[in-house]
Amino acid sequence: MMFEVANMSFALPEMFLLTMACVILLIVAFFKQTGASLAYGLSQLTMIASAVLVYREIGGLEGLAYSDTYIRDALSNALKIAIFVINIAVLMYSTSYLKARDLFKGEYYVLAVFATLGMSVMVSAHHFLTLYLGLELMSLCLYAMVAMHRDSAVATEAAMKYFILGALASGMLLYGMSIIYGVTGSLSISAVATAIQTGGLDNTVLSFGLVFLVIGVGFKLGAVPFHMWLPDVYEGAPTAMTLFIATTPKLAAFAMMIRLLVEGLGDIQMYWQDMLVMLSVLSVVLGNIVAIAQTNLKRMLAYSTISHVGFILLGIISGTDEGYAGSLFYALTYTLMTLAAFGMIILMSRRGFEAEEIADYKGLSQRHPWFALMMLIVMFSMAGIPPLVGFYAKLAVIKSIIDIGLISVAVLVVVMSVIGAFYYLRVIKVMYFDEAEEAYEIDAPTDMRIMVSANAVAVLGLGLFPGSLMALCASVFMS
Amino acid sequence: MIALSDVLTLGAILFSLSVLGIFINRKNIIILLMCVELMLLAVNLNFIAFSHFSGDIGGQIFVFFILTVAAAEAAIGLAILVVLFRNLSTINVSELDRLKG
Amino acid sequence: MEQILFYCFSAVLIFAATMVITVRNPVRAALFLVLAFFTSAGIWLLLEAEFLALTLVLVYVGAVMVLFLFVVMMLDINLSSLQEGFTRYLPLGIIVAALITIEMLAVLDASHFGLDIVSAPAPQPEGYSNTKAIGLLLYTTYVYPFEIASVILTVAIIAAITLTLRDTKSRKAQVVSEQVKVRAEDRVRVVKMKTSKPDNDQEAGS
Amino acid sequence: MEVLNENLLLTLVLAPLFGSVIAGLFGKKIGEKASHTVTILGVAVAFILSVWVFKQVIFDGASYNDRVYQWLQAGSLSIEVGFMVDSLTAMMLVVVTFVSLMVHIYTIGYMQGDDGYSRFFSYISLFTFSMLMLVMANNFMQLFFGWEAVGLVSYLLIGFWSKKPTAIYASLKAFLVNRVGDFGFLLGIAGVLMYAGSLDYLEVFAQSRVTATQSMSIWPGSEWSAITVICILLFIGAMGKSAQVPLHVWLPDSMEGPTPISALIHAATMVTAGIFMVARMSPMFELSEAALSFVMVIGAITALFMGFLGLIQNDIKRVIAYSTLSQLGYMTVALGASAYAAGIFHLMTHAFFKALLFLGAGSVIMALHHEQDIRKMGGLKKYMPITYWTGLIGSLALIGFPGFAGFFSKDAIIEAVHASTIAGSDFAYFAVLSGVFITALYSFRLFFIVFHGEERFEQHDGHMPHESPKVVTVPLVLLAIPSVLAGFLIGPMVFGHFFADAIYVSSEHDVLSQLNYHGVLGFLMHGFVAPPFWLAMAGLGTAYYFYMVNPSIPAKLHQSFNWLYRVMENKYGFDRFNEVVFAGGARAIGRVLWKAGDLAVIDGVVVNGAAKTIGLVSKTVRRVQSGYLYAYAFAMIVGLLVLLKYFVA
Amino acid sequence: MMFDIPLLSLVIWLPILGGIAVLLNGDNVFTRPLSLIVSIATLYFSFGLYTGFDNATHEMQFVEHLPWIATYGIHYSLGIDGFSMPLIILTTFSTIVVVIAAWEVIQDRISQYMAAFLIMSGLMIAVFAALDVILFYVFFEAMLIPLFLVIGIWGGPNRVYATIKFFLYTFFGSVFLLIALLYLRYVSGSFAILDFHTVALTLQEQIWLFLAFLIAFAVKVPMWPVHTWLPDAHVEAPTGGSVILAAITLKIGGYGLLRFALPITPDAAMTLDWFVIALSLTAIVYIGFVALVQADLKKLIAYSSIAHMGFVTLGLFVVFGIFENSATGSGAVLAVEGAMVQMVSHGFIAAAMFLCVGVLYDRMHTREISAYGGVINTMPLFAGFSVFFAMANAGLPGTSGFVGEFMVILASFQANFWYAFLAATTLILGAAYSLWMVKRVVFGEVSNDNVAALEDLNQREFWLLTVLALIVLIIGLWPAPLIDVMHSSVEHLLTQVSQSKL
Repeated sequence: MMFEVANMSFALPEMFLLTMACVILLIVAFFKQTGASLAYGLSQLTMIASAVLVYREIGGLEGLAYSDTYIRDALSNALKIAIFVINIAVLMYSTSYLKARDLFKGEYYVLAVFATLGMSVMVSAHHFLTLYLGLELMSLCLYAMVAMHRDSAVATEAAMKYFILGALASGMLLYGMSIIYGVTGSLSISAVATAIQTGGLDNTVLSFGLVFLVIGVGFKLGAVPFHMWLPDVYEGAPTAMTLFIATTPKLAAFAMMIRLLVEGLGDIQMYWQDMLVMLSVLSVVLGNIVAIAQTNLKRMLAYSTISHVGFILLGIISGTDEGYAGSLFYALTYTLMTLAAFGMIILMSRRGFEAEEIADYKGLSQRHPWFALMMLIVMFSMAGIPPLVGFYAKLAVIKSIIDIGLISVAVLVVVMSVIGAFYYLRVIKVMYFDEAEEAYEIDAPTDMRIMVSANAVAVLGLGLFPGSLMALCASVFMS
Repeated sequence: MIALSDVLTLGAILFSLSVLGIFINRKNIIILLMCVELMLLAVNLNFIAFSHFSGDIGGQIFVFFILTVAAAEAAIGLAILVVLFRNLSTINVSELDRLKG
Repeated sequence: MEQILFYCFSAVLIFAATMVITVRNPVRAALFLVLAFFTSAGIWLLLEAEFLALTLVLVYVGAVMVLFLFVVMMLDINLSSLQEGFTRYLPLGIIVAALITIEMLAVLDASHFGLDIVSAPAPQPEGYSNTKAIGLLLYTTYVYPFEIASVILTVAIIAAITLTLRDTKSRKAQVVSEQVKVRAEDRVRVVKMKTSKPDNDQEAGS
Repeated sequence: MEVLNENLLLTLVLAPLFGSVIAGLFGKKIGEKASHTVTILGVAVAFILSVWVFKQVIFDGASYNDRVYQWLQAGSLSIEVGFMVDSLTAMMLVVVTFVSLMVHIYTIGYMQGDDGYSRFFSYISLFTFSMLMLVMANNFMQLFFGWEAVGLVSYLLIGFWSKKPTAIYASLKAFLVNRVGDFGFLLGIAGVLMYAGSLDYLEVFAQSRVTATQSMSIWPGSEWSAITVICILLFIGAMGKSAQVPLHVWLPDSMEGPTPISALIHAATMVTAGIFMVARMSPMFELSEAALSFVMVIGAITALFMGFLGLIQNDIKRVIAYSTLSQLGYMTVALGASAYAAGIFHLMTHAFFKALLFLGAGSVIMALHHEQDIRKMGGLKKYMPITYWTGLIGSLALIGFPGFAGFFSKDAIIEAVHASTIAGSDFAYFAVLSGVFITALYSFRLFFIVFHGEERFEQHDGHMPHESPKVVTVPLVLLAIPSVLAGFLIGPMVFGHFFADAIYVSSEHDVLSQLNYHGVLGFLMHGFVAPPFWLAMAGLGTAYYFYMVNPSIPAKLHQSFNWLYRVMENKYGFDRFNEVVFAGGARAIGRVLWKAGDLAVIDGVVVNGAAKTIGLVSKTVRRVQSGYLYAYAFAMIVGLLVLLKYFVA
Repeated sequence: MMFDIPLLSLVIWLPILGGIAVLLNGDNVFTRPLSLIVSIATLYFSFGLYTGFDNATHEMQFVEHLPWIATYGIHYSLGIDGFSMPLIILTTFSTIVVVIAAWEVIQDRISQYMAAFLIMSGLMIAVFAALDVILFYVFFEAMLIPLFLVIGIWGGPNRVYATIKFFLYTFFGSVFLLIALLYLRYVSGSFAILDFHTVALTLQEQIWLFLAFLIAFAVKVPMWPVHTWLPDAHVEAPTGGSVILAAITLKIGGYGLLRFALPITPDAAMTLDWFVIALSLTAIVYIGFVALVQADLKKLIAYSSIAHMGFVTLGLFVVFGIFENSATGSGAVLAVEGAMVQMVSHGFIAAAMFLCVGVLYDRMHTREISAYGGVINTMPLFAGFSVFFAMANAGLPGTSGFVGEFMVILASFQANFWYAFLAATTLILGAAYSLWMVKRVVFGEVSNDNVAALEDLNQREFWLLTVLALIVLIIGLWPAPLIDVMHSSVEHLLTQVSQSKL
């Protein structure tokens, strides 16, 4: 248990992120006027560089480090790259939003980079402690980001709710960890897995602890009934923050789920399987049904997120590598689609006009046919209509649960996705079939326009050629 | 001799009390924050008990970190509370209902 | 002896916790929470976690609870409106809490964790220092988490400041460097005015 | 046996089609004259070839049965378009093309100045083509094609004056009633295919003895002879096309069409398609006595009761239409009595004299500027001599005055029915006998009212009615000739072996061979002493007395038998019944199914109901998201509780 | 049969890429000619499928096989047999019809309109040609998007309801298909349709799978009682949308039953044939009555489409009854081929009928039957076509409408007298609603000033309808060429169907 210098470089991306976070912090502190712009540029640089750092290590040394608290494997590499790359777009979108609203402050980027660091830690965590710390690091940044629009009553309300419920969920997660620790006598995930594999443990207590872990994971993902924070936060937070919360933290939470349930407690899959079935079915049902009644696009997307989370869980339920791969694919594509959707909202919004009501999109196809088309692609993709990428995600997870014989669950969720199609269609209906009520121009910067377009086109492109991404997801789990 | 089950029972009761506190407290957010602290206390109790009975110090380390994080959490929580109060001039839980549905 | 102490502490702890969630005045709640922490620290001592017991008192009672009290007092909270009854939901809350407790206790009871199953550990050898053991681990095995914890604290500072610090313009602090750099022309502006020519405007207008 | 030239047969069939297509598609461009020339040419070619075919078949014993092309093949089943020409076909060819030719020529005069002149020629040529396809078919598919095609043209022609509401109503009615018949017919064909495994006539006939031994279960517990079912189904088709009760309702209304088509389609040719078909299927019908009885009874009812209605009609064409119905009934009775040859013979004679009568009526109508009410006619004899005389010939032929064509055919039928022993033959005999009296009565009622008596017509601009032009009168004369003479063919056609190759009669049903036939003269002589003659004379006399001598009698009768008149004026209520029960019923059912089934239940309850329910659930469930933190916490706690409760092992 | 160029891919992607090109080109003078050229080129190449087709084999032809999603063993796998080839040509042909029909009528966002149809045409062809189930499903669903937009953007006043109903209805049906396909993949370990044909299944599995197929394809066909989206969709759709909907989209339902339900789950199909037959007969009779009372031209034709498609499903499912009753089995061939012919024929006739309605609608902007009357007086040419197509719709011999109905009725008699009896009621009902409509719209005195002001068909409309009329006539008079291409496939299907998988 000595300090291992040889493995220093394992956490290179995290170290880099931390360093850059500090640098940005200093810059923000010292350059009052240009700090924000510099911070933006630097954080983009950080994301790119971190992604490159991770990318360069692919195929390199893999395994545990720092006394088993850290892991580098295909999953962590894939998710980190995804997180960094998606954050590039997130930052670009949110910058355009912030600039228009006097929120363009360096602190946002500091927090963003710190949150990214938290995610990165979570993704690489192979120990309850690092997992918890990563989670808290990320969460604390997110709480602060939501509250950052200090003059907005809804934003602070959302932050408050998010914080209290998040703390509650953290408490439950910790309680679960303590129980598992008590049973297995270990805090390291690999040691826990070994202990369970060895057997002789009290299954009642194990499953008891498991319940709390599942709640913790379910909360972070936003699975019913631990989803209550999600719509309020999505709606209340400034769109840029919503965008941030809605995308990469889900990937981190996904990693947490894999680490805890699959890698740690994979041997008692039969226990968590049933729990997740319940959560997943409830999520899909409730998410889709309640979304129908929404008029606020952000809130609708929040409920749609809940239903997507249900699908992500489905793949995990199967307990097969293929299912995990499907889930990963789903999580990645969900992130991509959500990014595009919120990107569109930001693109449409301007100072004094948040473009978050569905009705704000009336007649978009006549005014801005290209962006209407992009939004159409995203909506259809979310509804799971081929040939868009959302379909393959659903395909992958449904296939995995059919392969384990949960056909009734499969039927239920696909029927719910039909219901879900309705509210996506309503957005399209508003854009294409309704007449515009007021003339408005899009005053988003060019880079934003290009990025949103590229984003939506990627949704289509991945729909036409999903093979490589699927292969990638599969290789993460099947290597 | 203290039995492990006794400590765990105490932890469970504390946990339930904090949960109850969050549910029944409809007026004051500060008390909600305190309930969260209580819950962490229950968790800590568990960790220390397990650590003690298994002779593994890892649990205590964990508690140490939880204490750290809890402090940070409290700071941010209270900061948010302050911001909220500036906006709404209230910290009444039942008035936090702009976002719903 | 240990047992009696444990039960005493437990009783006080439960009482304090109950009071925390039931009293209407947040200041009193905070004080009961302090009591809860103290009793917990006692229990931790019984469980041979001396370092943490002290940390709990120092960090929590000394810092966190003070922060709580500070905020409570800083905010001009209309206490009367917050002190309305919660009896309506109390029964439901108690039922739920009781159910959870029952569920939890069914698992955490003596049949799973009794002394006959998990016997108390042998006493620590002479010269054993809990603090030293923790310290040793903290800087070796758990150095990575330790670093992250430090980051979390940093973030907490940044976040708290970002959120609560009002914009700098409202501060009355002097900026010495600016005062030094000031030049005359910054302070006094000589405005050249033409003698009154009211016709100009009219001409321009006409 | 000599085989007919396929190309000639093709020419025969396609010549009218060619004319029709030219006149139809290019009628506007090439003008009226060219239109009628080309169509008449086409039909004339067909007629000449028909005569040639007739000669070849009858005198040289030639025949033809081969495919022209394969329509489709499915598995082992090959459905082909092909021709079968035997004596029956040959005779039909001549009749059809001859009458058609006459009508074509007549039309030049009748339709002069009409907007749809070329179109009309196109239609009647198309009809000729269709009818030729029908009679020349060698398989059921083609038969059905012709069957429906003539129905189509009939529809088009009845509704020819498409602005006239009654005309378009009648055309729709005609088509739909025919479709009811076709419904049965198609099922019959389906049955044929099922039991014979083929649609080719000869193969089917060869199989029919086997079919006769098979039975089918229409509803559980009842076994029906397959051949009976098939024959009755086929006959339902015939009932539609040949206007047998109760599917006769379209025929009187079809008189809304121009008169030439009433002559061609609704008297001479199309309506006899059913008769032809049953005769053609004689090898099958012979095997089912039940079917024959059915045919006979239906025919008898039609013959008698439709005759009655002819008595009270005041529209010149409707009188003849009801007469047609009645005569079709006679033919059907003949079929039922297995006297196919007699039926076909009557078909032929009827074609001539009924076409003659219709064209004569058309001539009168033209003279009176499209006045059809006989109460506004009278005394036309002196203005329209040719029409008068040809009309007289037609009427005498119709009532079966000895020596005229109708006499031979009708007497043969009556005798045959008399000799028949199958169930229903007694009733049929009574019906056909009484029918003779009725026929004579209404025919001469019409004749006297129109041509004799006082002149009740309105004068247009002081012009008196005048005889029609040559193109009208020449066909009348040409048709009058066979109306008189065709009867003398009775020997070979009914009692000889003329149809031996086409019609099969089993020995136990062979009523015609039981009759004592000793040559035409003998038959003629016998006719004068047989009851039909006296009944006909009685009818004629009554008509003379009622409408020439003492015209007040009908009015008195009208008053005393008012209820009977009313029943008859309502045509026994068939129309009203159909209107209310079938047309109204179908619409009512449709409305109920649509409003209650589609709109209320499927759309309202299930589809929109599901949507509404989901919306409602959505609205309800979103209330759970109340915005209150404690509610959110509560949800989490409940989730915890549930998980603990159900999933902790 | 090897070709240098992958003909199927060409026929699929040419219109899709062409559609994108049209879209990018935007609304200008080139839009229409470009669309027309693309559609004609597609038709031209699709004829290559006919000329190069080998009637003698039931094997898939023009096969293309490339890996697509390797992880799951999903392939870009194409091929056609006697069932798909006619439908592909029907599709390519209909596309031209739609493009021409929209020539002057659509002025608003013409490039989007054309692009939608071109893309849709490619997708539909792909549906018929796909041999991999996921590929099939992707195209099967993707097709909904352009159609959804077409109805929603260029549709009538109630288009939103109609289009969302249409979309959700069909989407609802197809998700069950997805489940079934994934289950089959689980059982067979492959995504190839042809592998599904040979996979062994228990009766219970088959029944569930069959029901899933049935829901998916019954909605598309549409069968009673899941038909109510069709009248609404048709009523609101622009003419082109109606044409495609009637001509092709519905056929996909029938094709799906042929390709999936029958060969994959023959025993279930046999067990449940009574059910499908009952629904088909209900469609024929019930819908016949409903069509009778429609006051809206398009609704009437839409309902008549449902009734006609009832013959398709009837024809496909009477085969079991025929096997039971007759040894020869030629009746079964008759039934299946009849169903196929009915599909193709209905494609042309319904397209023509909707074009006719479109002609009227373009001039008067109403589809109410009561707004018309005496159209023949001002539009004699149009009246002629109307009567002709109405007759074809009523199944008059000599038109293509007759062939399919005739074959199916003849065949169904061999299964059960009452099947044929009820099916044959279409003779009466079909004629009643078709001709009654014609009577009210076309015949009679000119009913109002609007009708008096009508202008007869222009050149474009005239030639469009003429070509359709000729096709209807040719198929009616000589269906053999159409049927010959499917013999081998039909016989193969029947062997598959008659062999139990248990």
